[in-house]
Amino acid sequence: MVTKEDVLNWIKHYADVVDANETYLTELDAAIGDADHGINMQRGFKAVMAQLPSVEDKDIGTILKKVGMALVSTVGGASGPLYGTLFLRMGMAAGNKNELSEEDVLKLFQAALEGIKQRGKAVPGDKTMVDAWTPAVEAFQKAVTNGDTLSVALEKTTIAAEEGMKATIPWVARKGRASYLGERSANHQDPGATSSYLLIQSAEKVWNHKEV
Amino acid sequence: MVTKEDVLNWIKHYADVVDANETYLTELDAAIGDADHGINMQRGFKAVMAQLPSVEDKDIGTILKKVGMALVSTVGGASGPLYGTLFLRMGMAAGNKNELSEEDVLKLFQAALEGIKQRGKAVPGDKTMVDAWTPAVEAFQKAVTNGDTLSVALEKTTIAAEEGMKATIPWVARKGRASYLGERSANHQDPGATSSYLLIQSAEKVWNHKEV
Amino acid sequence: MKKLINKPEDVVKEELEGIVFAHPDLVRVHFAPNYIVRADAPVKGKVGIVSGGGSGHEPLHGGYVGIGMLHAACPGEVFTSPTPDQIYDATKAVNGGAGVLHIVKNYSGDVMNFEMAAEMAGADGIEVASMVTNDDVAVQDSLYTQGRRGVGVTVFVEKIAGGAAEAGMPLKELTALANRVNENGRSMGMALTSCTVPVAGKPTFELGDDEMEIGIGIHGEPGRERMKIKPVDEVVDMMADAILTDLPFKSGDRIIAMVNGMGGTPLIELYVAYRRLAQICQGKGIKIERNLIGNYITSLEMAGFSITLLRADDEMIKYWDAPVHTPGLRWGM
Amino acid sequence: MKKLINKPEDVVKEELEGIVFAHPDLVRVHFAPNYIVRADAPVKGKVGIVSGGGSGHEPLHGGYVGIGMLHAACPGEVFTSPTPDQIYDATKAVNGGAGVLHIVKNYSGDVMNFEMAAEMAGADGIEVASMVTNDDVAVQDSLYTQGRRGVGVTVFVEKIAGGAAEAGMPLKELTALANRVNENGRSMGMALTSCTVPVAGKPTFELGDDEMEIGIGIHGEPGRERMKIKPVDEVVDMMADAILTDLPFKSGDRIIAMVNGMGGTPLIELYVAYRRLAQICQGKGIKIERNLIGNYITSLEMAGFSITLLRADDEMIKYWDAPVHTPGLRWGM
Ligand SMILES: Nc1ncnc2c1ncn2[C@@H]1O[C@H](COP(=O)(O)OP(=O)(O)O)[C@@H](O)[C@H]1O
Ligand SMILES: Nc1ncnc2c1ncn2[C@@H]1O[C@H](COP(=O)(O)OP(=O)(O)O)[C@@H](O)[C@H]1O
Ligand SMILES: [Mg+2]
Ligand SMILES: [Mg+2]
Ligand SMILES: [Mg+2]
Ligand SMILES: [Mg+2]
Repeated sequence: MVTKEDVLNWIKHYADVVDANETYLTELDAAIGDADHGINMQRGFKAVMAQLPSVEDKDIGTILKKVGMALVSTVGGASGPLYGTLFLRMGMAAGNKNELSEEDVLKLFQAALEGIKQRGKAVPGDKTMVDAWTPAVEAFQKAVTNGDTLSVALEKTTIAAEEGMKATIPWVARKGRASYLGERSANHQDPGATSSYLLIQSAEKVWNHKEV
Repeated sequence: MVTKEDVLNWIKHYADVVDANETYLTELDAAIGDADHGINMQRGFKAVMAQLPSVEDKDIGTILKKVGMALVSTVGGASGPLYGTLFLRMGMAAGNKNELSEEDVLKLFQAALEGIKQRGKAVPGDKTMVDAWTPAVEAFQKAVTNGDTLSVALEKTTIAAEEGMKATIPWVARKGRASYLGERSANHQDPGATSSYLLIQSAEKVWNHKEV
Repeated sequence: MKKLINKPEDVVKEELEGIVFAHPDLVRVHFAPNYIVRADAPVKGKVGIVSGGGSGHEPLHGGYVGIGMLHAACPGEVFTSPTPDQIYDATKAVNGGAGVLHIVKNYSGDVMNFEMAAEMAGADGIEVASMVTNDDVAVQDSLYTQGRRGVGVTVFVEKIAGGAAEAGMPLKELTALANRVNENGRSMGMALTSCTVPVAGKPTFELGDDEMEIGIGIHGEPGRERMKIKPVDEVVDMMADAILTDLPFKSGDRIIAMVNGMGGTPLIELYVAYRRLAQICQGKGIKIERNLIGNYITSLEMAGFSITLLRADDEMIKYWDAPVHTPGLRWGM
Repeated sequence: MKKLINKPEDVVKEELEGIVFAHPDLVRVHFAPNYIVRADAPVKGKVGIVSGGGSGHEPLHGGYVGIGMLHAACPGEVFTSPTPDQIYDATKAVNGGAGVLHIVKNYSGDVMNFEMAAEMAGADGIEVASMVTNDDVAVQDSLYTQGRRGVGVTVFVEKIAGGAAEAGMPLKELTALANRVNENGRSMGMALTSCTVPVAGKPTFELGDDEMEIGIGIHGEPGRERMKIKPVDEVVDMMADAILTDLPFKSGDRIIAMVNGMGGTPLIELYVAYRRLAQICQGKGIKIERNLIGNYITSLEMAGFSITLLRADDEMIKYWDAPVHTPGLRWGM
């Protein structure tokens, strides 16, 4: 079970992760983009943290939609609409629930991936955040089918996301700013795939009570 | 006696001196001006060297006026009208002579100093080329009165010019670009006084047949 | 980092405050969400034109708001697309009943944020048309990729569409005209130095003292090729060749040419570059009918320049010549 | 040295060739000696206005030749005054029979070269009046020194005198007006970086990574004080204070204000600086009637800016507003 508290803690934990990785994400973006991904995410999650108190007593759907709206209206860039849509769609999938079963979490993750694919029109292999999310959602689904506990499922998901993120390194980008570089985008890890991996890893850490 | 050949050799020798000292003069100007004095003098004497052949068979006055006109029309900046006027006035003082006595040389030097003072309105102590020329002309006059040979007179003149140039170091500039610096112009040698010292030194070297 | 700023995160807000003081006759500025709008917006019965994008490209886009050009501009953070709520509010503010045209540069961020805003405005019953500029020949075009970046031609689209909107052209025709301008325009840029995003605090990329970057974007995105510095004539030759062969431009074509400074390039150098470009065009029988030489779409303090050429027809030239009065472009009034 | 040039010694010539290609409708260019002259010069029966100075300050002066501003400009080598023969020939070319006004910035070189040219033109029977701009408050003024440098106010003198000459003002009155503008104008500049004269090949001065130079001239002459970088608000406060107390400007004064980029400063930063300047003036009851924000008198690629304030009377504002059409300044036509 993932409780409303778990969801709130996930958001808060990720805001700290973004702070700690601001420079790292920005540097990844400097190599193949415009050196702002960490800055963008930080600005977004600062706004999220400011708005979170207003919905802390609401249901999970309301909370996640609030996160999405905050990101959409403060981040800009590519990551704004993408992460915004991702959280908005998870919120819509969560509805007025106050806790989530393993199946519910799967629906949220699927909705997230569906949202970013619709918004950004990227497919796997384009060297985007889709490449962290696609194997992650697949891994979670398989684990659920397998009958794995949530804890184990999340561990497998995180590993899959990490692999997906690392897989982007050799690729030539086909979407986003990195695509303008053509061949020169190869041999760099995609920034958005990295922040997506960190988001999934954060869920695993918080929900498996390894950290808060 | 200073022959027409001596005058021509002086100009040519000084053109080489300017080339060799372009960086030095420009660096002096960088400290308290706009980093172009060496460049300006070099451009000017390049033009002089190009135009000199057309008057090599003329009298000393014509030669020196040609030098002055070449400088006036190619140098610009402060040194253009100043060095231009200096040579024009020497040319006027030389008239149609083909060789110069010690007294003639004195008249040329006096005309030179008079010219730059009229054109630039600087007085001794303003930290300009006037500060190299004033003691130089005085020294030459004293030597002539003394009955010194031209050779000895030129040696004394060069030493006086060098002292005049070095005396500018501690001073605060009151004319030219360096004056905009106020107190910060102190502790730097004036570029124009330096190029003037080099011009006098060049006469001494060439006319005393130490170098050609 | 050496910049004339206070806190890096306040740059855009304080710039907008400067615009409020500087141009009250031309524009109003709305804060939170940020957008700059024509003083007389909405213009009744005429199409409103909204553009926007990351800040740091000034005068694009805010400097082009005014009579005969943009009706509103939405400045994002430096080099970061604006957010949908800015664009949505600006769209509402310029809607004079004849619909609104969105001029969008082809970057994932810009496209997605404008798309979300257009959906929101559409839900309110506002007729919104979008056109995307993608004129940068440095980027390989392909169906499977993001496609080319929108750069210099955006200035041309904003001027020509702005003139046409002022003349009362309806939305459908206006969108077609804007697309035609984009389709007939090609650009390429190069950089001698990087630029520094204020909040990043250090240069976006590093270039050796003897290196230049050809095919650079306007966000300090590294270009397609890094090479040793060459005389500007050779640089212009390379860039002009890439541009001219792409459309391709042909003998007899009439064009509008822009030699644009990236922000840190002295005007004297832009004229030296223009000289070579004009020689090349002359040699190929291509007639430069109009030109712009200066800083029109910049990358902060980057040293470098870009060339944009537009194959212009009579209608484009007519609306190019139409009076314009904005902080960044002004003639005929 | 990273520059968009071919050979350093050809920069000025090639820039002028660029101008020939770019603005045949507005100006003609004469080579050897170099000067840029209005396409329709000499204007019969009206005073001709000639200015000039070292190159590297573009658009000053060549960019201000055209209708309603300068009749001719004489570009010297980079940062080096033009020579008398350039100025003499330009003076003859713009003499429409009503005399010629020389607008000279107060540098020994400019003053002496213009003086020699005026003597030559006078010997030809041309009536020449000269006025010298000296608005830079960073320099201590004194009877015994060179006096202050001429900087930003030169743009104002050229615009206002140009408007008045176009309206047919006779030489004596025009010279008085030009002097009045100069006397009521004050400027100060600062630099974040040095600039590099092409033929010199390296920066004119060195500044630490955390230093700025206050009171800089427009030739990279070091300023009066070097200090640690401060937030731009503090920098504007210092500069505005030096300017405002010098004239002094008083509550109720109406002014024209310029926030001028030195060549390498992004427009976004100039607007941030303008914001502070406007706040200061507002606080003191000084009314900014007109403003210019951008690169108008530059120092190659130097990063930094200057502020120029002019206490303007009705006549100055009238001729400021008069139509102008030059490559560098255009309105009303
Ligand atoms: N069309 C797209 N679909 C999915 N992800 C995308 C797309 N475009 C960009 N991205 C992601 O966005 C990341 C960059 O985000 P960010 O740097 O914040 O925005 P911007 O590129 O506007 O500066 C990329 O690393 C990539 O993962
Ligand atoms: N009014 C003046 N009178 C005499 N010499 C002057 C005057 N102004 C400048 N100079 C001399 O000119 C020199 C600078 O020459 P240069 O650098 O070539 O010209 P600019 O100052 O125009 O760049 C100074 O070092 C000084 O000796
Ligand atoms: Mg980015
Ligand atoms: Mg000098
Ligand atoms: Mg960005
Ligand atoms: Mg000089």
